[in-house]
Amino acid sequence: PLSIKGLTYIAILMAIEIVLNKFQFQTSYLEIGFGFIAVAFIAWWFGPFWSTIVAILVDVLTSIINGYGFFIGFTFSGIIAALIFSFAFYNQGKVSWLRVIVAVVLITLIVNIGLNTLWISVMAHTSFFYYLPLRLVKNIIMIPIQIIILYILMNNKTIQHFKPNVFK
Amino acid sequence: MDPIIKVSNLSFQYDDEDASKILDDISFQCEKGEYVSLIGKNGSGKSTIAKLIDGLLAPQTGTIKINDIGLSSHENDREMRKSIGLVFQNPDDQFVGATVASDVAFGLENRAVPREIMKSKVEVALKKVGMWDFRNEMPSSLSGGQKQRVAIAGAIVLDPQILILDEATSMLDPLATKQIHEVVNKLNQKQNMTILSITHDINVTAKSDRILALNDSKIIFDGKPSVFFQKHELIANMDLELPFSEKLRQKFIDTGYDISDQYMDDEEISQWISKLF
Amino acid sequence: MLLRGVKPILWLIIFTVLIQILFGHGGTVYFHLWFISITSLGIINAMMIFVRLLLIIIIATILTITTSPSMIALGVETILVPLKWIKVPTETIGMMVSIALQFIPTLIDELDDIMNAQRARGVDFGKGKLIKRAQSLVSLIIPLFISSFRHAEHLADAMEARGYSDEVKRSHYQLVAWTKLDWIALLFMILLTVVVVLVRS
Amino acid sequence: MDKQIILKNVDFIYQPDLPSEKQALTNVSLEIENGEFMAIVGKTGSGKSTLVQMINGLLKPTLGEVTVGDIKINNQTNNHNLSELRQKVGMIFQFPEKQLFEDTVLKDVAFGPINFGDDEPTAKTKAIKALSIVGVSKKLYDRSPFELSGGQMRRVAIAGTIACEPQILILDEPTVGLDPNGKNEILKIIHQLNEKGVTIIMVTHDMDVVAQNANRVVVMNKGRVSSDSTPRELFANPELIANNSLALPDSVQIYYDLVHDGIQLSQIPLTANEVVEQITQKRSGVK
Repeated sequence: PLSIKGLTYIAILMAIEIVLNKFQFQTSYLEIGFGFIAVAFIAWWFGPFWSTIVAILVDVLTSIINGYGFFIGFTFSGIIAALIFSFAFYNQGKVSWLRVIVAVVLITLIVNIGLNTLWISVMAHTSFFYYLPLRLVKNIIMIPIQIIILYILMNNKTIQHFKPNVFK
Repeated sequence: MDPIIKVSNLSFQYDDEDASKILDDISFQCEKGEYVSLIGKNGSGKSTIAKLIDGLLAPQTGTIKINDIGLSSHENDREMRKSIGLVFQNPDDQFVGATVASDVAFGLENRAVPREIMKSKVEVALKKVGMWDFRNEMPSSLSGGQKQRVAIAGAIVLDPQILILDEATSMLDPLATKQIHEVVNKLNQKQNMTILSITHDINVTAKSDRILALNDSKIIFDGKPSVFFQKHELIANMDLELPFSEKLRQKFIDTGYDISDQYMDDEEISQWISKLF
Repeated sequence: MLLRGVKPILWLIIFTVLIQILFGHGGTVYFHLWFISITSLGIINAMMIFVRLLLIIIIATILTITTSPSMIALGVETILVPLKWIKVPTETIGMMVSIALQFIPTLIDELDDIMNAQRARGVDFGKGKLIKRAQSLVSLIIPLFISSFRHAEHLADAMEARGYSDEVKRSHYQLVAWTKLDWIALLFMILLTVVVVLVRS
Repeated sequence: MDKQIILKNVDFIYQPDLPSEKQALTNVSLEIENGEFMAIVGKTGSGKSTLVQMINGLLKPTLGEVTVGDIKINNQTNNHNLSELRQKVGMIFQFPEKQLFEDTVLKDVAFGPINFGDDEPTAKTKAIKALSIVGVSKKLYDRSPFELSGGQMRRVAIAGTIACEPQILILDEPTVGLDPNGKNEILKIIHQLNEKGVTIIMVTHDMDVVAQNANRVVVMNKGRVSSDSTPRELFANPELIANNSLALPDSVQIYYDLVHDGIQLSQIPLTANEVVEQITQKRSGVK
C-alpha cells in the first residue's frame, strides 16, 4: 500500500499534469501541453497501477475543469500512454536515452497520432484522414522537444534525490 | 507535577546527509501552560525537534515523554499526536480540505468524529482564530496570514494540550505575524495551552516564559528571555540580532549613561528616558 | 470562464464545421469546384456538429460553475465506490483528487512566478530554435517540480501530524446527501432520454 | 538630475473585459532618478508588485506610458522586443531561490548573461564577479545550488540577477524567510550595489529596513500613490502609517512614546544611535 508521502506525491504530480496540460506557448498554435512529463514520473516511481488510475482521474478532472465534454476514447488514450511509460520506466534506477526515445516515439505514434486522431474523427463524425496530416506534422515536430525535456528532467540529480522518499 | 514534555538525552542524525549529528544529547522539559521559544540558526535542528516530539521522526537515542507517556511504538505516536497540534512554516503546504471549514475538520475526520460534533468543534476553533466568516472560502483565496490562522484552527480543533509552531510566521508580513502571535498568546493565557514556538525572530520571543537556544546541535541556553537578551556574545554567535530595546540600552551604556544593567522592553526603556528629563 | 473553456477546442470546432461544409455530400448541391462541394446536407451536418460540441461545452461549464472542487472530489470518490469490491483504495483516491484540486491554483501561481523570474533573466518563451525552446522549458519545469515535491514532503508531514492514516476509518465533514432535487433531476434525465430515443426511431 | 525612470499616468487592469477584471493601478505617475534607493510599501494587494513589474516590462500599462532610459513601454509594445529593457532592469522576486535550476551554482548564475547574448567565457566572468559580490565562496561554484543552505541559495539567486549587470535593481521582499544575519548580509549587498551607482527599488513590509536604507519611500494604496517622501517625513505622519497597516520602526515608536510623555525630540530618529544622540542633545539643551 501507498505511504502518505506516496499519496501526496501522486496528488501533486496529478496537479502538475493538469496545470502543464493547460500550459501552452501563447505564440504557438501547436496546442500540445506538457502534462506527459508528470505522467512519466508517476509511471517511473509508482508503476502501472497508479499511473492508470491517475490517467483516468486526470481525464475526468480535466474535462470537468476545462469544460470540454468527456469522451471515453481519450481516457483510453491516457491509460495506454501511462502503460507505455510504465513499461519503459518503472523500477528503472537511471533512465537511458534509449528508453526515453522508445517511450516518446511509441506514445506519439500509437496514442497521439493513432488513437487521438481517431477519437477526434469519431467525435466530429468526419473521416480519420481529414485530421491526420495536420496532427502528424505537429506531433512529429514535438518528438525531439519531448525527448530532450524528459531525459533532462529524469536525470536531474536534485529531482532524483526526492525519489527514495516516495516509498517508506 | 510532571512536566508535559520531557526530552532526555536525545540525539538524531539524518541517514542520507553527511553524517554530522543534527541533535546531540539534548535534554529539556516544558511545564504545562508554559510558553517556550526555541531559537537557533536556520538548519540548527529546530524543526527536527518539532518532528521528533510529534513522532513524525523517531529518535536514534534518548527518550521523549509527553504527559509521562514515552514515544516508542507506532501506535503510541498516534496516541501522542492527539495531545499535540503542529503548525508549519509554509501556509500553502498544510491544506487538505477544499474549503476553510472542511480543512479544519480534517483532523476530526481522521479520528472518525461524528459529523454533528465535528460541526460545532469546527465553529469553535474557527471563531477562536477569527476566521469563522471565511468558513466557506477556498483556502487558495486567502492571504498568508489568514491561511496560518486556519492552520492553527486545524490544529486546535483537536483540543491539544500542546501547540507547536514551526516557524509559523517566518513567511508572513509584520502585521500578519502580530495577529498570529495575538491568537497564540490568547490560547496560552486563556486556555493554559502549552506553546512551543520555533522561530528565529528574537522580537517575538520576548513575550515567552522561557527561551531554549539551540546551536551546533546542542542546547546552549535555557532560561528567561530577559536573561538571554543580555548575553550579547551568545546571540551574535547564533547569527541572531538583539531586540531593539536591548540595542538601545547598550548604546546608552556606551555613551556613558547610568542605566540599569537589566534588560528592559520598549515600554520600560521609554519610561526610563522620560525620567531623564 | 466560458471563453477560456472554449479556447482550446475552438480550432477543432472551426476545422470540423469547415470540413463538413466544404466536403459534405448529399442533398442539393449549391456550389461545386474540383473536390470542394457545398451541399445542403453538408451544411445541416455541420450545424448539428456545431450545436453538439457547443452543448458539451455549456454543460461542462455549468458543472464547473455550480460545483465546488470538494464536491467534485467527493463525487469522484462516490462514483468509484463499486471499485472497492476489486480492492481499489477509493478513499485514498478521493484524498488524492481533493489534494490535487487544492494545489492547482497554487501551482499555477508558482508557474507564473517562475516564468516571470526566468523572463527577467532574459528567457523569451516561445521563441527561438528547438533546442532553445526545450531549454527555456527546462528552466521552467525543473523549478516547478522541485518546489512541488517540497510541497508534497511538507504536506505529508502536515497530514500525518493531523492524524491521517489510510488504515483507520474516517468520518466526513462534507456530506453529499441524495435530495428531492436529485430525484427530480434523475427523472428528468430519464424522460429526456426516452424522448430522444423515440424521436430518433 | 537624470530622470532614469518615468511613469506617466499609468493604469493597469488585470484580465480586462472579464468578470474577474481588476484595476491594479490607477493614474500612477512617478519619476525615479539615477542612483536612488527607493522603498515601496503598502498593504498586500495595494499594487506594489504590479508597479514594479511595469518597470521591466513583465506587465505593460493598460493606459499611460513607462519610460526607462530611452526605452518606452505602452500597451502597443511588442513582448519580444524587451530584451534590452530586461537587461537594464534586474528583478529579484520573493523567494528568488525558486528560479534556480542548473546543475551547478556557476552555470545557474551565468544563465542570465548567456540569455542576454554573452558568449560563455564572458558570462562566466560576469558570474564569478557577481558571486564574489554576494559573498559565495569559490568552493561552491561547482556544487549543485540545491545542496546549499537557504541563505546561500538566496545569494546565488541574487547573483543570477546581478551577473546581468543591471543599472536598476528591483527587489520584491528580498529578505523574507531568512534569519537576521542572512537578512543583514543581503541588505549589505544591496547597499554596496547602490553605492556603486545602481538604482534600487525595493518592495518591503519591514519598516526598519525602510528607515535604515531608503532615501525615498512611496506608499501605495488601492493602486494609487498615496504618499511619496523621505522615510523621516513619512514617519511624521503616524495616521498615514496606520491607515496602510504599516508598523512604525522601533526607534520611531520610542519617539512617539516620548511625545506622549511630553518630551519632544528635535527630529524623528531612524536608528538606535540617533535616539541616543538626540536625547543627549536635548538634555544638554535642557541644562
